[in-house]
Amino acid sequence: DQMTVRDALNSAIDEEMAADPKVFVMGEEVGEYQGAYKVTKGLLQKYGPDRVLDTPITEAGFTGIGVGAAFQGLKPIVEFMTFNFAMQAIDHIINSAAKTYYMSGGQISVPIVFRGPNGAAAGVGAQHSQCFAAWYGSCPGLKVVTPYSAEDARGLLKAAIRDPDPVVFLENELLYGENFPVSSQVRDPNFTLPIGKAKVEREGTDVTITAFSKMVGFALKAADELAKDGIKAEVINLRSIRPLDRETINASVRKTYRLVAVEEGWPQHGVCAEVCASVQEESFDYLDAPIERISGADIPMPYAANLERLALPQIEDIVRAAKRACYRSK
Amino acid sequence: DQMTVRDALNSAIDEEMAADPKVFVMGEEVGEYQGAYKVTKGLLQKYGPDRVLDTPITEAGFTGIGVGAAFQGLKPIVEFMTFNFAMQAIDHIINSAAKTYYMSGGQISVPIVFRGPNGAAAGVGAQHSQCFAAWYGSCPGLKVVTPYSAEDARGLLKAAIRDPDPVVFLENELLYGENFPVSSQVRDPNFTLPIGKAKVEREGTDVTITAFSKMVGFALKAADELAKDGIKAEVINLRSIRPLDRETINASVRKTYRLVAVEEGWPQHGVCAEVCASVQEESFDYLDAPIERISGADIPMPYAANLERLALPQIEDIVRAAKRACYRSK
Amino acid sequence: PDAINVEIPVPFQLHLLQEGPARESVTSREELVKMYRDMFRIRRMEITADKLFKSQLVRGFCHLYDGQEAVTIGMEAALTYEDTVITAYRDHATFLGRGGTVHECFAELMGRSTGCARGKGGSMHLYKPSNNFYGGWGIVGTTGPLGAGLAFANKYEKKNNVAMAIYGDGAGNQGQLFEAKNMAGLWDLPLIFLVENNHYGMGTAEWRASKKTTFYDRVSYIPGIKVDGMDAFAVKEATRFAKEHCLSGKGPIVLEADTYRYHGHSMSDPGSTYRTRNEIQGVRQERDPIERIKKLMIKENVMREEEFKAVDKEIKQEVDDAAAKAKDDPNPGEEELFMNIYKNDSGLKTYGCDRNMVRVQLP
Amino acid sequence: PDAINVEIPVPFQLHLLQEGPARESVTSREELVKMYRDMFRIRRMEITADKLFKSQLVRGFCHLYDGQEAVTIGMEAALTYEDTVITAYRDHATFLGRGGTVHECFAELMGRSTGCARGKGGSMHLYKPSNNFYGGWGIVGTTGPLGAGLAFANKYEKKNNVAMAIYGDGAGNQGQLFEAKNMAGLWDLPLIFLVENNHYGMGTAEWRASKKTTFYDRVSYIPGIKVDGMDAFAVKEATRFAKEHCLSGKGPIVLEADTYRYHGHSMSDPGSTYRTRNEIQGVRQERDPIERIKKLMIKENVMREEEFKAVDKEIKQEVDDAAAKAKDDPNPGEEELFMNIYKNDSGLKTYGCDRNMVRVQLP
Ligand SMILES: Cc1ncc(C[n+]2csc(CCOP(=O)(O)OP(=O)(O)O)c2C)c(N)n1
Ligand SMILES: Cc1ncc(C[n+]2csc(CCOP(=O)(O)OP(=O)(O)O)c2C)c(N)n1
Ligand SMILES: [Mg+2]
Ligand SMILES: [Mg+2]
Repeated sequence: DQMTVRDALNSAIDEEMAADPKVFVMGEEVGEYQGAYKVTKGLLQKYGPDRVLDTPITEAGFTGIGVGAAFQGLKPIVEFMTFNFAMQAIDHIINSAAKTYYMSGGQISVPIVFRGPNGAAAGVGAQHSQCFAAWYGSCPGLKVVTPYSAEDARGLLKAAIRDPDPVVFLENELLYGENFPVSSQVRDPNFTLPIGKAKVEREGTDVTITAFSKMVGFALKAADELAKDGIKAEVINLRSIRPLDRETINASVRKTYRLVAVEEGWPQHGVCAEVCASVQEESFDYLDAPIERISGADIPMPYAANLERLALPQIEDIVRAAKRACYRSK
Repeated sequence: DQMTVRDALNSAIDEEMAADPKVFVMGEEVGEYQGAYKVTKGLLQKYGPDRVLDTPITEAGFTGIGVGAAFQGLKPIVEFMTFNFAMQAIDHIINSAAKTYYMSGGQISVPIVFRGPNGAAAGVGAQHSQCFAAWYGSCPGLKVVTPYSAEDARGLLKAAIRDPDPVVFLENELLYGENFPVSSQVRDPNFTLPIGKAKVEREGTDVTITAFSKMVGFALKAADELAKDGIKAEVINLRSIRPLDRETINASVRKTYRLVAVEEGWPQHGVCAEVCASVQEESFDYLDAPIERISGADIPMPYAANLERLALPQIEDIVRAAKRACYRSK
Repeated sequence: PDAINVEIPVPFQLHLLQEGPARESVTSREELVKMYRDMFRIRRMEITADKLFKSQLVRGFCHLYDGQEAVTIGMEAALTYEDTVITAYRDHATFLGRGGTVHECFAELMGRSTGCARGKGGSMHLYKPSNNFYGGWGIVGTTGPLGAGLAFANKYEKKNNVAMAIYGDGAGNQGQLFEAKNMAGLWDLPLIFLVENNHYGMGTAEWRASKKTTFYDRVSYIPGIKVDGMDAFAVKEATRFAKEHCLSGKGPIVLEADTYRYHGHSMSDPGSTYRTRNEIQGVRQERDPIERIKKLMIKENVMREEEFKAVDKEIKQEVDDAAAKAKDDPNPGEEELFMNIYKNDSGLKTYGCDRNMVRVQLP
Repeated sequence: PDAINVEIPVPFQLHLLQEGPARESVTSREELVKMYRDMFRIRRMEITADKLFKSQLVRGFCHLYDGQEAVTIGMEAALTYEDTVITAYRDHATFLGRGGTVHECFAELMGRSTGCARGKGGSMHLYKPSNNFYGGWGIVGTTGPLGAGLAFANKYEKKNNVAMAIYGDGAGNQGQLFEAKNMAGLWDLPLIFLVENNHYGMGTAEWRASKKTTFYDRVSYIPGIKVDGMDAFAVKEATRFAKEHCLSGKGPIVLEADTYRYHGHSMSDPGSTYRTRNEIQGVRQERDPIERIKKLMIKENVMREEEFKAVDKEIKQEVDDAAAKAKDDPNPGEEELFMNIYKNDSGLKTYGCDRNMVRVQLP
C-alpha cells in the first residue's frame, strides 16, 4: 500500500486540524490556490477561511503573527512557499519563537510549526536552493525535523503539530510526488513519530551512512551498489536534526567502525560536520578510518543542469566515499 | 605602544575613507551619535553626511541599499548596531550580496563590508547575545573574519574594505575597550592582513587550541595555566572563519597530536564542529585523543550573572579539556 | 456624587475618522488616587533602577520609562487584564501596569530567581501572561506582528478583547509594521497599534529617521488618533475609543501618544548630546504627567499637599523595600541553566560549555 | 515633418502632484516601428520560451512577460542606458529592453555558456551591467532597497541619472519597500519605484493581498502616478515626467503601471484557476499593447497590414533562430563550477561534493 509524501503531509495536517480546533494553517497560496505545491489541498474547503489563511507575500509579518497567536495557545502551521523566503522572517523564528520559553522562565511556550520545502529543487538557481537544516539546527529552543518517506512525513508532522515547542519542519520539493509503502499503523490517526529519534533504514555491518531528506534515498541506493561489492552499509535516516540522535549514530559506528555523513547543503558548519564531531568525540576509539563527508559543493547553486548535477551529491559520491572508508584500515 | 580595538577599527575606517572616495559608512547612530559603541567617532565631522549616513532602524532596507550601491562599485561599510539585528537583513546579506557574483557569471561583484559586534556582551540576555560566525561562515560567496586584537582589527578591516567581495566582519563588544600592543608596522596606513589566514599566537608542542575573537584571549590565558603544569599549548587565532585556514590548523595538530577547539557560540553545527571535522579528515592518523569542543552552552543566553557565566566558556573549561586531551594517549 | 469631570485640553488629531474620543473624561476620587499612586510608583521605580544600575546590581541594558508614565497608566485605565498587551524593551512600567510588582521587576533586573522571568529574561524581557502581558521584546519592530498575532488569537477564540501592540517612534519605520498593518486590515483584527512617540530613537530625533514624522496617519487604510501622551486621561479616552472601534468589528486602529523620556535611551546614554537640557527641563516643567494629575487633584480637593507628601513617602518606602528585598533574594539555582529550553523536553539531551563535563538529560 | 502626436486616452492618476505627465506624446515613424518590433519580439520570445520549457529545454521557474510589453518598452523610451534598472524574476523582457539579445536570454534559460550569466543564473537572473541592468531577482520585495541603492550610487557619484526599482503588486506589501521609501525620501534619492501591477501575485488577486489596492499612493510622503500600463506612450510620458521629477532634486516617485500577464505565474501555473478565461480574453481584445500600437501605426500610415506581416515573419524567424542557436550552444565547462565564487579568490580553497576528490585552489 502506497502513499506520496504530499498525501502524507496533507493527511497529517487534515487529521490534526480535525482533532484540535486550535490548529490552523497560514501562508502564501495555501487556501484558494490549494498550496503552491498542493500540500494544503482541500483544507480551505474543509475548514474554511478562518482556519486556512491566505497571506500576502510578507513573511516577516505573517510569521510574527503566527508566533504571537501561538503565545496565546493557538497552534499555527506556518507554510513557507520555500524556506529560502523564510530568511525574511528568520528573526521571528529565532528571536521570537525559539528563545521565548527560556527567556520567560518557562511562562510562555510557542506551539508552532514552520514548514515548507527546503534545499535544492531542480533548476531553480542560487536564490531558491539553500538548505537551512544546519542553521535552524544550531538554535536551542527549536526542534528541527526533516522527513524522507511518507511514513516520516506523516509521523513527524503530526508529532510536530502536537508538540508544545516551535518545530521547523523541512520538506523537499522533489520528494512530494514520491510514493512510499505505508503500513496501516502509519495510516492510523494516532500515528506519530518521536522527535529526536533517527531510524535505521537498513542494517549493515561494514560502514554507517547518515543522511536526511532526499539523501536518504540516495544513501539507500548507494547501499545497494555497495552490496554488489560485498560491503554491507547501515543507513541511518536522521529524521531529526535537533535534537540529533547521537546515540543511534554512535551505536552504529561502534558496530561498523566507519562513517560516511551525507547532506545536500553546504559543507562548512553543516550537519555532517556535527555528526563527524559528535562521533569522533564519543566513539574515537572505534573509528577505523576518517569520517567521510559528502555534501553539496561549497558554491552557490548554479543553474545549468550539468553544473547543478556536479553541485549536488550523487549516489556514486556516496559509494566512492564508503569504499574509501572500507578499504582503509588503521 | 598600545592601541584599543576601538581605535584600531576607527583608524582603519578613517584611513580607507581617506584613501578611497568610494568608501562610505552607513548604519544606526554612526554619525551624529558617533556610533553606539563609538567605533565611528569623528568620521561624520571629517567626511560629512554624504559619506557617513545615519539610517532609520530599518536593517532590511538599509542593507539592501548598501548592497545595491555596491553593485555600482561603491564600497559601503554597513554597521549593524549588533549582528543580532542583522537577522532582519540576512536575506540581503546572503541572497543579494553573497550569491550575486556567482549568479551573474562574474559580472557583478559586491564590494561591501557588514560589520558590528557579534556574540555575547555582558548581561544583555537571549535576544542580544547570539554568535553568527557559523551561519555566515557556511555561505559561499561571503568572506567572514573576526578579529581578536588591535592588530587583527586594523589589518583585517582594512583588508575587508579593500576586498572586492562581501565581507562579514564580526567584532566583540567586550573587546572594544581592550588595549593591545601594536608595532609601527601595524600603524602604517598600508598595513593589511590576508583574509583566510590564521595566526599562531603562541607556539607549543603538546596540544593545539583554536579560538577566535574574545576566546583567543581566554585560550592564551589557558595556555599560561597549562604551562604551569608543563603543558605547552599552541594557540591558533583563526582570524578568518571563511575561508578557514585548515592548513595552519592541521599543521599544528600534526605537531601536537591533540586539539581543543573553542568558541562562544552554540555548539551544534558550530565553528568547532567544522574544525573538528576538517582535522579528523586531514590528520586522522595524527590524533592521539578525541578533539575536544568547548563552546557556549546549548541554551538561549540567560540573563542572571551566575547563569550567564555557566553559559559561556571559561578559562578553566579550556584548561580542563586540554588536560583531558593530554593525559589520554592512544 | 463624587464623579469628577476632567477636561482634555489638547485636541485629538484624527485620521480617517469622523468622530474622535471624548474631550471630557469622567473620573472618581479613587481612580485619581490610584492613577497618581501608580504613576508615582513608576517614577520611583525607574529612578531606583537607575541607582541600582549605577551600583552595578543591574547589568546590560536598562531602558527607563520615567516621563512616559501617563501612557501606560492611561491605557490600562481603559483596558482589562483580558485584553492583551505586548511592548518593546522599555517595559518596566508596562509590566507594572499589567499587575506586576516592583519587587518582581527589580528581582528580574538583578537576575534573581524571584524575578518575573526567574532571572532568565532581564530588564528587556518582563512578562505576566496570567494578566495577558506577553513581554518585553528586544528586537525593534517585532511587537507589531507579534501583537497582531495576539489580536488574531483573540478573534480566533471569539474573545471580546483587543490586543495592544506597542512600539516607539524609532521602530515606526520598520517594514514589518506595514506588513502587520496590511494583514490586520485585511483580517479586521481587533488590534490597537500604540506608538509611544517620545521623539527620539536612541540619539536620533524623529525627523532625522522618518520622512513623515507622524505615526497615527502613516497608512491610508487604517484610522488613527494622535493623543497627548502626557495626559493620562487623554490616553484613557483614546484607548477606550479605540477599543470600542476594534470590538465593533471595524478592524485595527493606530494610537500615537506624544510623550517624552527623561532619561537617556539606556544606561550608557547620558541623553543630553542629541537634545538640550532646556528641552528636557521644559517638558518637565510644562508637561510632566504626574505634576499634571497632582495639580488636578489639588484643584478638585482630592488630596492636599501634605497627603501627597505622605503618599510619596509611603511609595518611596515601598520601592526601597522592594529593592532591598530583591537585592537579598537568591540567584537562580544552577539547575535552572538547562530548564525551560523546551516545554516538552522528555528525553532530550543538551550540553554545557564543556560537553564532556556537562551533559544533561533534560528534566 | 514626420512628428506624430499620440493621445494618451486613460488619464493619469496623481498623488501629491499638482501636475502630471503630458497627455499627448510626440513620436516618429522610427520610434513607432522600433516600439512595435521590440514589443512583438518580446511576445514571440515569451511564447517560444513557453515551448522550450514544455520541451524540457528550460528548467525550474520560467516567468513570462507577454501582455506586459508596453511597460518595459514605454519605460525604455524615456530612459538611457546610463539610467539604472533592477527588476524581479519576470525579467526576460526587461533584459531585452536594456539591450540584451533574445539569444543571450534563451541561452541562459537553457543553461548554456553563451547565456547572459554564462548559464549560472537561469531565467530569474538575467543581467546586463554594461547597460546598467542589475538583474533579475528571485526574492520578492528585494528590488526596492536594491534599487534605492542603485539610486544612492547615482547620487553619490553625482551622475545625472535615475534608477528604476521594479516590482509587482504582490511584492507591494513587503515591508522592506516601505523602509526603502522612507530612506529614499529622507535622502532625496533619484529613484523611480515602478510597480508592474498585473493584478495577481501568483494566484492571489490584488484585493485579497492588499488592504489598499493601489500602489502609486501607498505612502503620504512620496508622490505617485498611476498609468495605463498597456499603453507604451502613457508609460513613456510617465517615466519621462518621473525622471525629470527625480533629477530636479525632488526625490523619489512611484509609478504604478496597470498591466496584465497573459500567461500563468510560472510554468506550473495554468493561470486559469483564479481568474476567468473571459477576463484574459477581454484584456487581449480590448487592451493588448501590441494591437494598440499596430492600430495606431495603421491609422497614421506608418505601416500597412502586409508590412506588419513581413515584420512579424522576420522577427519570428529571428526568435526561432535564436532558440535554435542557443539549443546548439555548449553547456558551461565543468571548470565553471568553481569560478565566480569570489572576485578576489587568490589562494582560497573550495570543495566539491566529495571533498576528498574535488578540492580546488580557486583560479
Ligand atoms: C532591529 C533592531 N535594530 C536595532 C536595535 C537597537 N535599538 C534598541 S532600541 C533602539 C531605539 C528605538 O527607538 P524607539 O522605537 O523610538 O523606542 P524608545 O527607545 O524611544 O522607547 C535601537 C536602535 C534593536 N534592538 N533592534
Ligand atoms: C520573499 C518571497 N516570498 C515568496 C516568493 C514566491 N513567489 C515568487 S513570485 C510570487 C508572486 C509575486 O507576485 P507579484 O509581485 O505581483 O509579481 P508578478 O509575478 O505578478 O510579476 C511569489 C509569492 C518569493 N520569490 N519571495
Ligand atoms: Mg522613541
Ligand atoms: Mg503581480
